[in-house]
This record gives sequence, structure tokens and C-alpha cells, in this order.
Amino acid sequence: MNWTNSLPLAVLMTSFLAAMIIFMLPESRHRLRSSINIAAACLKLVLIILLLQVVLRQDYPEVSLEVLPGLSLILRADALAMLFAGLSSVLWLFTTLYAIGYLENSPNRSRFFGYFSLCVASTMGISLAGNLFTFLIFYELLTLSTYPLVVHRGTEASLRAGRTYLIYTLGGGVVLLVGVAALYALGGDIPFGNTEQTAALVGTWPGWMALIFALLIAGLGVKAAIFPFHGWLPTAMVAPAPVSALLHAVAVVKAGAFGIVRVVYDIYGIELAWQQGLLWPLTLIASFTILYGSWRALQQVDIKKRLAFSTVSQVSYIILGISLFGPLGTIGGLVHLLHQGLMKVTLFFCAGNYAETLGIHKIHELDGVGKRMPLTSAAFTLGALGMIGLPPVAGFISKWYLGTGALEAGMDWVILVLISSSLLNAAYFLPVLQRIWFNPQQGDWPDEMITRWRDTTPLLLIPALVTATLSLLAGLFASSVLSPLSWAELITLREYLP
Amino acid sequence: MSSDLIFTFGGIGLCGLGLFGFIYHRHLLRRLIAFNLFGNGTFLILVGFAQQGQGNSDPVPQALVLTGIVVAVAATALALVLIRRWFQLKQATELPEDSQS
Amino acid sequence: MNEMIDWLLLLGLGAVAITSLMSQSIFRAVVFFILLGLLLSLVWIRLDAPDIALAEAVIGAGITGILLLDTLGQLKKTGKLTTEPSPSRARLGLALLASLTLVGLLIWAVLHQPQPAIALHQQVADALPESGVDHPITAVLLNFRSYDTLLEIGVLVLAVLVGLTLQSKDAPPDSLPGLPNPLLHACLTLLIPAMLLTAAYLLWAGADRPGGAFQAGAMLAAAFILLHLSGTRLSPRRSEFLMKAGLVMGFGVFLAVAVSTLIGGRPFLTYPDGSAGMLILLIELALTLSIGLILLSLFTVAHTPAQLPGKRRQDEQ
Amino acid sequence: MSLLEWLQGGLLISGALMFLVGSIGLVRFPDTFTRIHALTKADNLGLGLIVLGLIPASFSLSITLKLLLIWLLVMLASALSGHLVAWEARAQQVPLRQPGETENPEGTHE
Amino acid sequence: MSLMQSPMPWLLVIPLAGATLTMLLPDRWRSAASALGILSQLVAALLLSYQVIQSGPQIYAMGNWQAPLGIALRADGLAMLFILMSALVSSLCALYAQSYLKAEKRANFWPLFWFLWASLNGIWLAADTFNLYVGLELLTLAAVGLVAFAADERSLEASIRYLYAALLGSMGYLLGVALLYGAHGTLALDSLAEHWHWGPTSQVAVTLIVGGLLLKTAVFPLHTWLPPAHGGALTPVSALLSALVIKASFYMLLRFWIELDIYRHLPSLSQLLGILGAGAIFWGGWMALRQQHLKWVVAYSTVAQIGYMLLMFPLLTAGQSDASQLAYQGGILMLLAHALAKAGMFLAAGNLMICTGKPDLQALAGMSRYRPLTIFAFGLAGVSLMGLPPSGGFSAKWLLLQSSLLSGQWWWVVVLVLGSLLSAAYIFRVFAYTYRETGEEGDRFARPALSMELTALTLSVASILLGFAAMLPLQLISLPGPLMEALP
Repeated sequence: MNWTNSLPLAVLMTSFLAAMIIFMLPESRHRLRSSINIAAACLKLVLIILLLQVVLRQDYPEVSLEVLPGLSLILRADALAMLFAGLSSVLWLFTTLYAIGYLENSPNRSRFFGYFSLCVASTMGISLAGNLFTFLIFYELLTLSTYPLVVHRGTEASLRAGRTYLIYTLGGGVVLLVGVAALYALGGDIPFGNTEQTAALVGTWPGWMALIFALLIAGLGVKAAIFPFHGWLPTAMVAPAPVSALLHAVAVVKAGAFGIVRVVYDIYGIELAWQQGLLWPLTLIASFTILYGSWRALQQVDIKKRLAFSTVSQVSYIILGISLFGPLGTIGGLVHLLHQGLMKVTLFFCAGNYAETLGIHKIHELDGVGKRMPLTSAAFTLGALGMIGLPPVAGFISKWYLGTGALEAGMDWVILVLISSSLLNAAYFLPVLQRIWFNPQQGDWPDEMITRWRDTTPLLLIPALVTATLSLLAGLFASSVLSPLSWAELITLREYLP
Repeated sequence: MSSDLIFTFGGIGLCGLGLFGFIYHRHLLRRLIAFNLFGNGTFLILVGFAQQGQGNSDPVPQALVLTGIVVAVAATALALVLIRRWFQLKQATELPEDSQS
Repeated sequence: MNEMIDWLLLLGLGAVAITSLMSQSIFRAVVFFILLGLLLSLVWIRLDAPDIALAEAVIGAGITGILLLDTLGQLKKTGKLTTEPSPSRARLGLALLASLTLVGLLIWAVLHQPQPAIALHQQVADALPESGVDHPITAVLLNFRSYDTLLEIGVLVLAVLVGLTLQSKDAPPDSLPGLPNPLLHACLTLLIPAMLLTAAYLLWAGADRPGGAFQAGAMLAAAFILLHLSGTRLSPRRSEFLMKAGLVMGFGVFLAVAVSTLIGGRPFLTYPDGSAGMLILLIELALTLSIGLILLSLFTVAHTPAQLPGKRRQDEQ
Repeated sequence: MSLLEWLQGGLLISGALMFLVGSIGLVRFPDTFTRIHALTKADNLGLGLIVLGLIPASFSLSITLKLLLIWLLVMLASALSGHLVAWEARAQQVPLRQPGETENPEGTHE
Repeated sequence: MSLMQSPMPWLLVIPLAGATLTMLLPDRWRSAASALGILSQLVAALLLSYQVIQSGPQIYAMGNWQAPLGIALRADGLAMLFILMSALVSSLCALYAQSYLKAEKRANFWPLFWFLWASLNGIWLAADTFNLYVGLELLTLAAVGLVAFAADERSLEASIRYLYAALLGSMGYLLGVALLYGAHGTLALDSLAEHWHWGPTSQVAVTLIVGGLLLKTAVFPLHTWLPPAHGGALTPVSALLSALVIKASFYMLLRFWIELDIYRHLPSLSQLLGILGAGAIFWGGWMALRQQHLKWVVAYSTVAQIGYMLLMFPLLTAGQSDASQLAYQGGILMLLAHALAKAGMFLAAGNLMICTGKPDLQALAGMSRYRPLTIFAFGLAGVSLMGLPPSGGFSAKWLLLQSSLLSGQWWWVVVLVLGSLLSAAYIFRVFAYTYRETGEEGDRFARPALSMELTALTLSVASILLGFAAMLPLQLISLPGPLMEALP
């Protein structure tokens, strides 16, 4: 049993050491750097699969280090942690491949890939955190490691975007810090899972605990791009495509949502939150953000900006699922965490391909791109359909569970929100598809890159196709034992029977 | 009023004058003289106040004042070396008005 | 009658201090400061502290006075004394406020003096026999609180060290011409031996009467400075190392004695019993020579033109 | 009061008077040289008288010798410094004032 | 073996002997002698800390005379932490100075360096008020000598301003000591605490001592001398000054504050210190934001970080003992983290200025492409200063947050929060300059010596690792000792 305890640490260390090595590498050693990157990604995937078996056997490996008197860093792999860790490691492998292809001959790659793997190390830390203090440490580390990625290009625009990104995320970080400090001041070090300690605290200080809940949600809400704090997401679009893919689909945004899941389920516990009436404001905000995000996405002209606002609304689906009191809602929320990741990463890969090979940034330039780049466009279509929630692709399943969960929790108006948001999704995705496939090509492409391959370089194409098929498979074989849905059901069954 | 107490008040007067001069003046030499006044005032208080309490001459504060005088002369000599260098470089006997607080 | 003298002295002290602070010409301020030093040594006699009176006269008024006058001479000789800008009202207000609050606080504190719990002078008197010297102040200085004196000599050495570092290596020999006055030289042949004799006497008397290393050292320094001013150059250039050794010798000897006892197993700065008096005398001898040289070089170091403004330093202009 | 005490009192008072004369001379005389004259002469004499006045009061020979030594040293010092100041004043061509012209109150040795 | 039965005096003898030797030895042997001195200093420090951990605080009577009459040295947990801290930072700064200074400058650097180290060790170990005064004077003169050592116009003006402020501060302190001696008849801190009589004399003495020490620690309204001195001095000197020298007077303030129960008698003064601290955080941060010169940004950040340490005083409330323990631990951890991070940042800033050759921030454009190692050192130190996890600064800020929440003084939470945002602002501003791409191709930056880069990196990494290993220093300072008994 003891060697498994070191697994969580090993997972964390693989990408951390990779980052250190890459930082030391001189700029010219491209081949070595790419091989280290890919090796680290595969090794991490293997470790995650190993960890998956261990977690399936019901024992959760844990390692802790006492940092301050009565306070320790805990790395603990439980079912929920594996969900997010699994998603990040899979998508990180493909994003690395994509990034190697995307940044073929651009400067500063050592710096980029160093911070890139540091960023994933902190995502792993977030998923495997055993208590709120460890979560907070890796949460702030994520901010530190993503800032250099956002300002990677070094242009005035990216520096300005970096500044807004910092203002939002550091502000959120500080609010979260105060919330966590207040919680520890009241109840000491509460590892995730023992909600009865928090129940005792709520009994004695109901007012304070409500305030702490609000602080925690606000702090996490910034990264989860909930309505008032979503401003940094569209501006961060200036960053190169793999970064926006990583930020939106995998690391930053999901970290916020994952944090909220931890707070609602592992700190407060779903019944306590429901009794205290903490959940309905969350539902309200989530629903509003869903509608607001989709509505703003409608008005966007730039492809990446539109995808950014679609993420703002999609992440709020997860939060909506969590705030619905009932197993179905929870399953819906958790599974959407995975599905949205797969689909959004595909969309960003395709957007990146369009920008890289044909220089397309605006939606109106997409006319007739289907003929020029059929495979990428096919992947894009799959992702878009999933976003709208059409059956074969994974998106449909999560929306289905969210709907049934809303009914179970007796919140009928949530169904209305789901339906109208799906309509809005259709409203901003279908015209794009229509332009890609049915409109004739107007004039030649902004700056076409002539390559030997039909569509685009394989390093750019393959990741997009793989993630597209994954999201399709997750939809089709939802009931199979390996699918994200079954994993979400397992988590809900084991952890949160209401 | 014992002579110790009288000179303790003398020391207090010197300290007050020294502090006033130290803050008021900008000429570096004048501030240095004010600093020495402040020092001598403190030494007077140190010995006068201690002996006033015990009523007889106490060797310990006197030894401290001896050390204090030597330290004061060392500090003054260092200050003078710096002032001369400053004067050689800038032909000014004051520090420029501190623009950045 | 005594009290009247005290009040008179106090008034004189106040008057001289105020004139030295507020007088228009800086030269007058320095002269009155030296006068203040002399008055202060009288005050120390009244406070029944002869050692301090000696020290104040020689170091406080003497050495500090010479240094100030010398600096003033150099300021007047090389540059036009810019008319001093009259300090602004705000500065006056702040200075007044600060000094008045300080005086008020001190008076309030002095008037409510509690009865001190520990009478250190009693303890000094009891421990005097084992201290190896009869004079309580020398005992405190070089035995009971010898660590303070060690650090204090360190401060002196440090002051002269900073002066030396700021002095440029290739400084032209001393620019101040000595006074080629025959009468001065004649008188010096009379005065210098007398001064050296009194310095030796002060050093020797330190064991059982007011006196000791500092006063003797300062007297020695006065003699050296007189020689320096009269033109007989003790130019340190020739014997660079000897001069530096002289500066550090006092501090080195003191430290060596302290460490030797440490190696002998006794706590730091403990004199082996019986030989305390002799060791203290050895230390005081070394200290006197060193203090004489240090105070001399504090005077001479200020003379040589300073290091040329540093060439662009490695990291910035 | 015995004859000795009268003698002592007279000597001390006359010594103090000589000092007074010396300082009046310092204030009244027009230029550097006359002032040096007043100071060196009057003050030394005053000090001598005071020392003579103190000798009967000091009961031991060593104290008397020390007093005389002090007087001797002060005389030597004031003679030397008087000479140096005059010598320096001459080097800087300080003008000789005619009686009646008042010196600038600033003081001579600027 | 009697020689080493207590290494305490050796911690003073080695630097003093080093100072005398390096003054006399010919120039080329001075570095070798200093290297030997540094090694023996580290050994003595480790030996003493081992003894203190094993057998509790040690009292060492100088010259075998007991406390009130003679001078005693005292080594409790807190003193040991400061000795180890100054040993680490001084040796690394010496290593940096070895390659940073030109030949003839280096010869003059060593004696001043040793006197500085001797006075620091003297202050950490002192238990006698007048002894602290002489140690403080030795420290001031050494520090002023080191600042003026750069011998150009700006550092000369800075050293004069620093000398005058420091002299006024130590004279205020001496006045306080004079009053204390008059009132209690003793100079030793322990007997002072024993016979402590809280009358008007003691109150005035305490205010004077606190005032003098605040001036020497450059607390907010009295900080004007610090930025020119730390900004203008040579890099290793400003690192030593910012990391260690201002901490000496803060350490003395803490000793008086806790051992003489001032927080119990003068709660209003502690709140005032807190307000001064808050003022320092905001003013220092605001000024750091507006500087164009790299080292001045770091110097003003020192002014701001002192504010954090001052927040400890209002939190040392007599009532709750756990809140005060947390405040004490948080303050000391903040001080340690700041010492490491600030020394690392100053050295890294020095390296950056060697690379660009110009001190202003605009010249940093494109640096992160060609000198990732230097930027990394600067960044790690910045992370610790900002108090972002996983650094030492964060754990200290965490403890202070907990203490202010527990003691119900929530307003310090607001100060801490806004302060860390402000520090993030001025540190990321410097970072933004390095990421700016100016388009000029080619590596036009000079390359500092490897040893200089490594020393900066070691210090910054140490301040980050402090976040993980915070238990060690905290256990060290909670060892029984006079300070711990006096804490509520």
C-alpha cells in the first residue's frame, strides 16, 4: 500500500521536473525539448491510469507534509480528484502535441513549455489537493504559471491582457485567501470529506459560515468566469491558440469550477448547503451567466472571442449542475466538466488551425473553408454540435442529466434556462457551420501557408481529430464502464448520496 | 536642589536645544554641532539622573559616559570626513532638499 | 554658596549653547562650541566625575574642536561659503514642537524618579578588590564592562577605516603647509616632552586616580596633531603598514588578551586571577598608543583630497 | 580675620580685577595687535596674582609646585599663541586701525 | 574541551579578528582570510544552535561577572534564528561581492563587512541595554561606511542622510537607556524585567527607545533616509542593508516590547505601531509603483515590507494567548522570509542591471528571452515578497491573517489583503517590462558571472522553500527563553 501513497506526489512531480529541465534547456534544443514534453505527458498518463485502478479499489492514497503548526499540505487522490486529473492529463498530452506543431519556429519556446508544464503541475496539484489550504496554494500557483503564457507574445496588447488577467485572478485569489483563512480561524484544518466538522461550525456560527461560503464562491468564481468576474476570459484571447485551449478547456476555468465542487460537496456537504439555503443564489447566478454568456457570444465577430463567451456559459452549466440538490443534477454537472473539456479543446484546436494555416480570425472569413480543410472542419462541426447538445455527441448527455436533475430538485424554471441556452448555442454555432460548408469561398485566404499536406500539418490536425472522436465516443458509449458518465455516477454514488 | 538635579535639568535643556538645532538647521556643520549638544545633554542626564537617585557618585554611568564621548567623537569625525567629501564634490554645505519623500 | 555656583554654571552653559546654535557666522558657532566643551568639563567637576571632566576637556572640546575648526578652514579656503538659505517656517515649527515635547517629557520623567531597585555602585565597590585596579571607573571600564570598551575601540577603528577607504590611494602628499615659525618650533621642543610626560602620567595614574587610556590617548593625539600642524610631517605614506598596524594595535592587543584567556578555558574577557592589574596596564598602554594614532589619522585623513568621484561603477552610471 | 587672609583676599581680588581689565581691553581696542597685547599681558598677570593668592591656602608643597607649573604653562601658551596670531595677522596684512575708528563688529580673525 | 564549551564568544571573536586581519593583510590575501572566517563563523553558529536546541537558552557572563554588574550574552531560540539568518545572508552576499567588486574595491570591502557582521552578532546576543547601544553605533558606522564605499556623488549624499538619521535614532535610544538606568539602577535586560516599575519615567524612557528604534528601522514617516541609501549603494551592500541591518533595530524593539511587557501597559502605542505599519505598506507600495530605477523599486518595497512586520505589534494583545503566539510566529517568519527574498531580489536586480548596463526599467525589454535564470531568481523572490503561495512570505501572511481574525481585529486583514495586491502590482510591473518584445534580434545583454547568478538564485529558492519548511524556524523560536515567558 505504501508505494501507492507516493503516486499522487509522483504525478505532481513529473510535470514539475519536466518544467525545471525545460527551463534549463537552451533555446536551440527543439528536438530534446519536444521529446521531454511528450515523454512527461505519457508518463503522467500511465501514472494516472495506475492511480485510477488504486482509487477504484476504494483506498485513497494520501501524502501530507506539516507546513505550519496545525496545518499541513495534503495530496489525496479520491474519486472526484481522478475525474479532473484524468481530464487534464489526457488533454495536456494532446495540447502539448498541438503546441509543438503550432509554435514551430517562434521564439521563446523554452520559456513557453517551461511555464506550460508548470501550469499543468499546478492543475494536478489542484485536483489532488486534500484540504482547502493545499488547494489554495496550487490555485495561486496556477495564476503565476499562466500569466507568462498569456503575455507570451510580448506585444502591447498581450501585456494589457495580462494585466487585466492578473487583476481579476489576483483579486479572486485574495478573496479566496480571506475566506480560507476565516474558515481555518473558526474550525482549524478541515480535510476534504469530513463535512460533519463543518456542520458543527455552521451550528455555532451560521452567519459567519454563510459569509465564508460567499467569499469562497466569489474567489473561485473569478477563475470559473461566473458573471461579474468573467471579464478576463475574452481579453485573454490574445494569447496563442494552445494557451487559450489550455486556459479554457482544461486548466484555469475548470479549476474554478472544480473548486466550487469541492467547497459545496467536500466542505459544506450538499444537505447542509441546501438547508442553509446557500444553493439557490448559486443556481440563480449560474443560470444568468449561462444566458448572458450565450447572448454575448452571439454578438462576437472574432472566432476565439465567440468561443470564449461560449465557455463562460458552458462552465456555468457545471455550477448549475452542482447547485441542483439531487444525484442526477450532480452527475450532470460532473460529467459536463469532462464533456465540455473535450468539446471546447477540439473547437480551439480547429480555430487555431484555421488561424495558423489560412490566417482566418473572423467568422465572416470562414466561407467555403470546408472544401479547403475538410478534416478540421469536420472536427469543428462535431464539437459545435456537441456544444448545442445534439444526441450523438457527449454534450447531449450532460444536458439531459442536468434537465432531469432540475426536475428532481423541483426547479422547473431551470429547464427553461437549459432549453433557451441550447437555442442560443444553436444561434451562434449553426451560422458558422453554414458558412464553413455551404458558402462559396470569397477571394483567397488572408495568408495561406502552403504545406505538403492536404489539410494542415499533422501535428496540428491529429490532436483536433482525436479529441473530436473522443467527445463523440463519450456520447455514444456513455453507458460503458470506461466512459466519463459512469465515472461521474461512481463519484456521486460513493461520495454524495443525498 | 542637589547639584545632580540642577545639572540633570541642564542636560534636559541641552537635549532640547540639540534636537531643535538638529531639525531646524540645514547646514551640515551646524547640525553636527547640534548633535554633539544633544549627546552632551544625554550624558549629563545619564550621570546626573543616576547620581540624583542614589545621592552619591556612581562609577558605572561615568564609565558609560566615557564610552559615549569616545563613540560621539568617532561618529563626529566620520561625519566630518563625509561632509568634506560632499563639499569637495558639490561645493555645498547642505543636502539638496529631499525631493522624493 | 555651592548651589549658586551651580546655577551660574547652568546659566553660562545655556547662554553658550544658544549662541553656538543660533549665531550667524559658522565660525562663531564652532568657537562657542569649544567654549561649551570647557564649561562642560567644569560641570563634570561639580558632578563629582573628574574622569569625565578630563575626557571632556581633551576629547570633547579638544579633538572635536580641532576637527571642526579644520573642516571649517578647509570649507572657507577651497569654496565660497554660500549664504545659508534661511530654513522654512515649517522646519522651525517642527523643530520647536519636537524639542518642546522632548523637554516636557524629560522633565516629567525626571520629577517622578522611583527609588532604583539595584545599587550598582555598591556592587562595584564590593567587587573592586578582585578587579586588579583601585580606581572604580577604570575597573568598570576595563574589567566589569570590558566588552563595551572593546566594541567602543572597534567603533574608533571603524571610523578611521571608513576615512581611509574614502581616501584615494594615489592622493598627493599633504597639501596643508606647516607653519614654518621658528618660535613655534622652539616652544614645541619644550611643550611636546611635557605633553608626552603628562600622557604617561595620566596612563599610570589610571590605576588608582582619575585618568586612564582614553584621556592619555587623547593627550598623545594632541601632541601628534601639534607636531603635524607645525610641519614636521609624520607622513604616513612612507610607512603605510606601520601606520595601519598602529591604528589596529590597541584593538588587536585587547582582543588577543581576551581570546588568550578564552583558550585557557576561562570565560571570555576574564583576566587570570592575580595578573588582572598588569594585564589591564598592558591593554591600556596599547590603547593609549592606538587612540593617539587613531585621533591623529582622523585629523589627517580628512586633509588629503578625497577619492576622485568613482568611475562609472560596474552596475550603473 | 588674620593678616594672611587679608593678603590672600587682596591678591585674589586684584587678580580678578586684572582679568576684568584684560577683557575691557579686548572689547575696546581697535585692532588685532592691540587686543593681543591686552589679553596676553593683563590675563597672565591676573593669573599670577590668583596663583600667589592661592599658595598660602594650599597646605602641601606639591600643590604649590603644580599651581606654579600651571601658571608657567599658561604663560608659555599665551605668549606662543599671541605671537602666532600676530604673525598670521601680519601675513594676511590686517590693516592697523587708528584709534577711534571702530572695527567691524564681526570680529577680527574672520 | 574547554575551548568550545560555549561557542558564543567565538561568534563575536571571529568577525572582530577577521576585521583586524583583513585591515592588515595585503590585498590579495584578504579574500582567502575572509573565506576561512566565513566558514568558521558558520560552524560556530551551527554548534551554538545545536547546543541551544539541546539544552535550552544559554547565559554567558562576560569576564565572569554576573549580570547586573558585568555584561551577559544570551542565546535563546530567537537569537539563534537571527544568527543563522545573518550567517546565511552574509556569506552569500560576500560570495556575490567577491566577483562583483573590482580588485582594489574588494580589498576595502572586507574589513567593513566583518565589522558589520560582528555588530550584528553582538546585537543578536546582547542582553544589556548599553551594550546594545554600542553595538548599534558599530552597526551604523559600518553600514554608513559601506554605503559611502561606492564613493560617487549619489551614494555620498545617501550616506550622509543615513548617518544623520541613524545618529539621531541611537541618541534617542541612549536617552531612553539613561532614564531607565536612573529609574531602575540596572542595565541588564533580565534584571530590568525583574524589577520593572511602570512609572512615568519608564513610560517616557520606553517612548524614547521606541521612537529612536523606529527611526533606525525606517518606519513609515521616518523612512526618508532608506530609499537613497539602499537604492544608491552597491548591490551586495544594499542586499546586506535591506536584509539584515534594519532588522537589528527591529529585533531590539521586539525584545524591549515583549520582555518589558510594553504591550500590556500601552495598548494604544501598539495600535499606533499598527497604523504606522499600514501607512508604510501603502506608502511604500505606492512609491515603488512610481519608480523608474530598478533598485529604488526594491528599496521602496523594503519600506513597505517593514510595514508588514509592524502589524505584529497590535496583534500581540494581552488577552488571547493563541492569537499572540500566532502573531509572534507570523511576524518573525515574515521577517525571515523578507530577509531571504529581499537579499535575493537585490542580488538579482544587480545582475539584471549588469546585463542591461542601465538601471532604468525600460532597458529590461526582452530580458526574459536571453537571461531566464536571472529573471527566475527575481521572480521567485518577487513571489515570496508578494506573499503568494508556496513561499515563506505566504505562510507568514497566513499566520498574521489567522492571528488578526482570532483576536477580532479584522481591519488588519483588510490591510494585509490590500498590501499584498499593491506589492503584486509593483512586482508584476517590473515583470511586464521583461516580457516586452522590442523586436531587436540578437543577445545584446552582458552576462554576469555564474557565481553571482547562483547566489541570487539560492537566496530566492531559500525564501520559497521556507514556505514548505516553516516548521523548523517556528520550532526554533518557540524554544523556552525569556521572550517566551513574557509572551501572554
